[in-house]
Amino acid sequence: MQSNMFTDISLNHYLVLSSILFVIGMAGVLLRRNVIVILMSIELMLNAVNISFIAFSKYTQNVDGQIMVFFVMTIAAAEAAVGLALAVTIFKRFKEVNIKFFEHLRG
Amino acid sequence: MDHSILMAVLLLSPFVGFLINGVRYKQATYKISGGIATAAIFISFICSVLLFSELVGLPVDQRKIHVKFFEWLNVDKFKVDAAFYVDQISAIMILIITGVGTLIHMFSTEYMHHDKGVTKYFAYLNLFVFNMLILVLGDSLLTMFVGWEGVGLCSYLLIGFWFTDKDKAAAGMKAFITNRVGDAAFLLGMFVLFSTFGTLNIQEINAMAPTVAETSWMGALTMGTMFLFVGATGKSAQIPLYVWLPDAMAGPTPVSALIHAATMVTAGIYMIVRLNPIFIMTPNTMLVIAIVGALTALMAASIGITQWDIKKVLAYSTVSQLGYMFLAVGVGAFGAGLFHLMTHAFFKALMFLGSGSVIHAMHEEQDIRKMGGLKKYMPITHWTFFLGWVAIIGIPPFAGFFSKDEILWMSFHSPMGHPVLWAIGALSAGMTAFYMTRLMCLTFWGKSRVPKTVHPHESPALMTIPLIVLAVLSVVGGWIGIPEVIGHTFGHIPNYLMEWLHPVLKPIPNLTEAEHSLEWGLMGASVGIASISAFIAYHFYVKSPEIPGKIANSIKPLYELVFKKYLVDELYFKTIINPLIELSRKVWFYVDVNFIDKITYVIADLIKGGGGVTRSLQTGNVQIYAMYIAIGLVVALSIIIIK
Amino acid sequence: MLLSTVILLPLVFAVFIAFWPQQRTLRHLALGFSLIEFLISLMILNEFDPGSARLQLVEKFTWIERFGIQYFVGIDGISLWLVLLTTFLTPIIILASWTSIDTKVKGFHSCLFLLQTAMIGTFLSMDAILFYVFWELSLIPMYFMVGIWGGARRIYATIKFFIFTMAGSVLMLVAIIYMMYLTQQATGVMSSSLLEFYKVKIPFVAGTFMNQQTLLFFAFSLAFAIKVPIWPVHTWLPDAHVEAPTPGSVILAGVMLKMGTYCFLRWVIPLFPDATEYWSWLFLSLGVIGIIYGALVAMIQPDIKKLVAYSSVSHMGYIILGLFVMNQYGITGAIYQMLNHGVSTGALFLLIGMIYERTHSREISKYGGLASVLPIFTIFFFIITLSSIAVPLTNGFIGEYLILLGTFKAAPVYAYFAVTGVVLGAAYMLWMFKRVFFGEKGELVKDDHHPLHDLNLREIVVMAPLLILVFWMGLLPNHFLNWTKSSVDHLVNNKNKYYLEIHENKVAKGSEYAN
Amino acid sequence: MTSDVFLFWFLALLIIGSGLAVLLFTNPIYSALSLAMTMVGVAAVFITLQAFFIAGVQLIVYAGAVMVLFVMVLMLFDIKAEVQAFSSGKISGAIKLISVGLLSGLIVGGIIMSQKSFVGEMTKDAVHMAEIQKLKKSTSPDASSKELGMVLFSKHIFGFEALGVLLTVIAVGTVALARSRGGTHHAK
Repeated sequence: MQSNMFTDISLNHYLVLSSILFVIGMAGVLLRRNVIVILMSIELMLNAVNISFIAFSKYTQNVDGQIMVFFVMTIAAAEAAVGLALAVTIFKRFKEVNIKFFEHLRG
Repeated sequence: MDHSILMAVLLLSPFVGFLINGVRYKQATYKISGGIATAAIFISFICSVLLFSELVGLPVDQRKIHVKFFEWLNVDKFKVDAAFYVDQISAIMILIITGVGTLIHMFSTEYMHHDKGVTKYFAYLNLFVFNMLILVLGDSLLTMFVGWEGVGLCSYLLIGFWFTDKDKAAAGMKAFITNRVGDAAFLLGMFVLFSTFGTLNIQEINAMAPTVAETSWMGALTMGTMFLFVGATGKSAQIPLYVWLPDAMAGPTPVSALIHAATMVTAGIYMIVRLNPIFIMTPNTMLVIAIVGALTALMAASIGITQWDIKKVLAYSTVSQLGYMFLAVGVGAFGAGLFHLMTHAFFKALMFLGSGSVIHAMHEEQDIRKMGGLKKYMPITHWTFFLGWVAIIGIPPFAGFFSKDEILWMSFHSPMGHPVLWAIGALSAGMTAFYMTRLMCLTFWGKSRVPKTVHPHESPALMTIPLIVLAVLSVVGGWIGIPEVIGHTFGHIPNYLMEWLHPVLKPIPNLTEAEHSLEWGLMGASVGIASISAFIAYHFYVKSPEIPGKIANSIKPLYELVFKKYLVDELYFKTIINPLIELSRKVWFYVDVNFIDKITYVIADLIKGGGGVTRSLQTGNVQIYAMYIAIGLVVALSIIIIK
Repeated sequence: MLLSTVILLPLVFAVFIAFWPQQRTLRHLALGFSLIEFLISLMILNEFDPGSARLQLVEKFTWIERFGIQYFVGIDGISLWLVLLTTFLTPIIILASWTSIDTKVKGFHSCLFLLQTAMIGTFLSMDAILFYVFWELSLIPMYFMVGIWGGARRIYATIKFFIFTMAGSVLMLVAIIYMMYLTQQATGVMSSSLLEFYKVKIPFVAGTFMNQQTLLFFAFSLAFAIKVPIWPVHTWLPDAHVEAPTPGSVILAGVMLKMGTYCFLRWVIPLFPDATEYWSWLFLSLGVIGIIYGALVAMIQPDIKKLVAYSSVSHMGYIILGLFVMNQYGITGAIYQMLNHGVSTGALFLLIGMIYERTHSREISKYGGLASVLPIFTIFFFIITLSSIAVPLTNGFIGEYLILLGTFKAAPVYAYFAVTGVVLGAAYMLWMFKRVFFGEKGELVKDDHHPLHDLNLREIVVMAPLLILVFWMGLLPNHFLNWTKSSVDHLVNNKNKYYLEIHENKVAKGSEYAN
Repeated sequence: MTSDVFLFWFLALLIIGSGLAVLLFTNPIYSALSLAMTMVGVAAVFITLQAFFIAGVQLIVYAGAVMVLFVMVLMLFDIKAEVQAFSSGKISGAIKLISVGLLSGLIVGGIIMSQKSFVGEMTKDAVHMAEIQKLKKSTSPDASSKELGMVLFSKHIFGFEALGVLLTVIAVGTVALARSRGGTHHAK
């Protein structure tokens, strides 16, 4: 049975979408200097993961995938809160939210 | 009285004396300390006499008193008891030790009275006697070794008695370490004998001794006896380990008399005599013993001629006389060796105590060049010393004559002996006569060279009484062992000593009947040599005192060599001690510090360097870390996919 | 419960001390505790049956069932005296450190008790994992003891000490796990019990290195060799000793080094009999080298403590020699020498600590003429010196003699070399003694403004038990050897098929009560 | 081309486009707005997958709360477009880009390659079609939310409670952090 890539939307399409979004988020994390944008990129990555969770959940008819997304969202919200709080403290001291102020872990 | 109580009192009395004096070591009451110590030894002496008489009372073939106190060590087949036994040989020894010991303790009481550490001194002295008794009475080689090391220890303590003087402390140390070399060999000897016989019990070993002589050099028995003999050279100051004895004169003079003349230094001979059944079966060892003994006798005597220190002369004389004793046991004449041991104990202790008396009178002066003419100041010391002198140079009928003659005769006559050995012995006898006469002349006779500030005086009674007793013994001591040839001539005087010792001494194999004329001849020769030497010495040092200096000058290099004791000490330092210390330094520096530690440092540095490399990866930039994650992800995924 | 009590009571004490609020009574408390511990450990003698070679007073509880790991402790003649030595030395150490440890007193005593638990645990564990836990645990308090209360270069010394010992034990852990695997292969049930290990026949091929038994043998041996320490891996010892405070040195020399030699006897020799026999030449040589090397290097040390540390290397060489000749004399002598070394070297370190407290120097060249200033100290030091150089009637002689005898019976060549240690030992000790105690007064001794005072009552009380033991062990060795005899005989007679059974009679006694 | 298919492609393009916009805008405010757009797109994708409840949560929590938080912080700081929005370092930048590219290629390639072995087609597979039809009938939005709630409060109750605790901690921690004087270590 021949399938058409454009008309037959399979699980793979969702997974590919998810991975592309994930990689975009990752590029953001790697390349941007603004801490807040980095946090945003992390949100992107989390969203990408969520897509694949939901897709799998749909495919396997298992509601656990949705539960996991629920959890991920909660964590993401928490993470955003903490991350932004950190950004605030950085900003208070340096008047800038550049990632370079986190370089104290140098070995 | 029960034997075990007698034995216990004999042994423990000196130990109790040691404890009492040891506890009150700070007191300087010399009369009480000396009294306690002397009494302790005297009690032992009484016990010795009682034991001796018990022994005499027993039938000839059962003359043995064995007392076991407790089991000391018991591992597998190795069993050693704290047991002691008296037989004919050890009976003589305990009599000498406690008898002479009592006299010397008595002498010390007066001699040491001005010393602050007098109580400590007596404690050590008592401890020494205790250890010496263990050595002599121990029924196994290990028990003997306990005393063997113990006397070495006491010798160390007493030589270094005036420890604030660095040289004296060093002399003590030298004695102990040199002895330790011997002791290490003794240990090996014990191991060999244990491997061979499966026991260290002396009686059992003697009973198991083979009946056929072992001729191989590498045989177990030969090795064992050889090791034991090396042990003996340490304790009894023979070549090559004699060097400690002259230095040991740093100790108080009575110590020299007791330890370094009468008792401890004879332990080696005693040990060989006690083990005579196995020694006689190892002719190779016997040969070595005889040669070493003869050479030591000669070498020490020659050094004695040149020394100026009164105690040094006596010390070399002791080494030389010990050489005689080894010569005797080396040719199989164990009885003669023991005989000489006994007479030597008398006259040498006498001479040491006499020299102590002189030193005491001269206010610690030991150089005989600063003496002379002391005869008129201290007549008792002079006359007792005189008797010792005639005894040692072998003038009949004094004690030394009989024992020394017996040795010389046996070294010629015994199948294990050789005329060369006799010749060396005779030569040494001549030298002995020479240097002893020289000592006599320079100290007591001739013109007084005493410095004006010193006023010599006769010593008090506490010191002279022991001298007199010993002098008497030096005269009559030899009469218990009059050789058959003389005894026969003067009407069947029996040789008491040899009869007494006969059951415990193995006869020399293949001993032929001697020709009396030869024996007489040799006897005459040795007495002649001694007399002539003595006369020459008298001539040199009293009649024309300038001659010795001239002779010394004419053979200066040789004289210097002898005067400096053949440079043996220097040789040892140069070839053994200094290289050893140098080696230690090198080993420590190169192996420990620069090799093993370096290796660990290198390993540590490698790890540290590796850490440095990985450290530079830790830039602190979070994004770079994230990049590593990404790279890792790429690699991991590639692997999964390619697979 | 006796053994568990002996092992764990110090731990309780350590915690108790750590929370004890009063600084003033702390030492009294610790001393009391340690004496209680000693008395309890003496009760082992009461319960112990010297006639049996079996494992006695056994306690066994499952710990991690899946891997067959147990809490398994037991005692036999080999470990008996070492346990008592540990409990015996602790009160002495506490009393000796009465004035010398003046900072962080609480921590110090806690460390000490923790260390005691670890050491006794090491001696009594019969389960490999339990043993490993105790073995490693002993490092930690020692690390702190040297690192906190030590001398000037203490950090260097602690790190060296720690890394050396850790390096060895890592391999040992691997070997233990492999042994557990082998046990499973052989019996079907995984177990880390030593008794199960004994039953495993480990394949051995002579002549090659890459076979199971040889590799396991070396993995274990390396860990123990570093602890002993055997010759080429000894360099941590002098540094650790020099920098350690007196109590640390005493524990280190007195007990910790024995952990290495004891473990050779408990683990290596019975577990790997073929490899032990095949490679014994190596250990005998290293032992002999250690004896001579330690003595030579000790001779030229300028620091008294370093000298004694190197003398330890020399003495431990004797013990290794005794262990690897594998006959009754050697092993008995080695066990005895372990005790001797604990007593006499421990005492030497105590004495050095005492003089250090007075002069704050350990440099030999600065001393001299001490004998006329401190007579009691001199007498004590001399007696311990005699014990150290193995003069008869002191404890050292028995051990050294038996070891040399055993060596001579098994391999005379080594005995010929080892016997030089007897001479060299006397040389370095007496030379040191001469330079410190004899001669003219040295610069530290001369000072008239601060005259040195002789030992006080506390210090005499500290030394007295050790001195008594020196002569007791020298004069009546059978009192001690009778307890080890059957275990040693059992080991030697079954060295190729060693097994250990559990002595049940105490349990039977208990069940009688129950009925 | 059914509406489902069209919807998927449309949403995919939307998500990817706005995602790229987050990455590429130098002004953070624009990035934030683009992110909001992405969130909405993702919520829509959830709806196409019949996860109605989650889609709702996505809209409310993400697009609502979290994005507002971001925007508020940005407004608070008054952050303008940055001169240097991307991290410096040519080599590391290149490596980053390369690895990101490789990663995306690998993941996509991996997913496509594994097609046969792993995934049957969602729309074509007859059995699945039947099931999905059945599901579509049975699972109204209410039903799926109910099921979700049942599972969440029974099977995953521990995780749920733990999250509650976590959120409390986070709330306290965030306040504490925000109140501190700021900065890590010392000022440069």
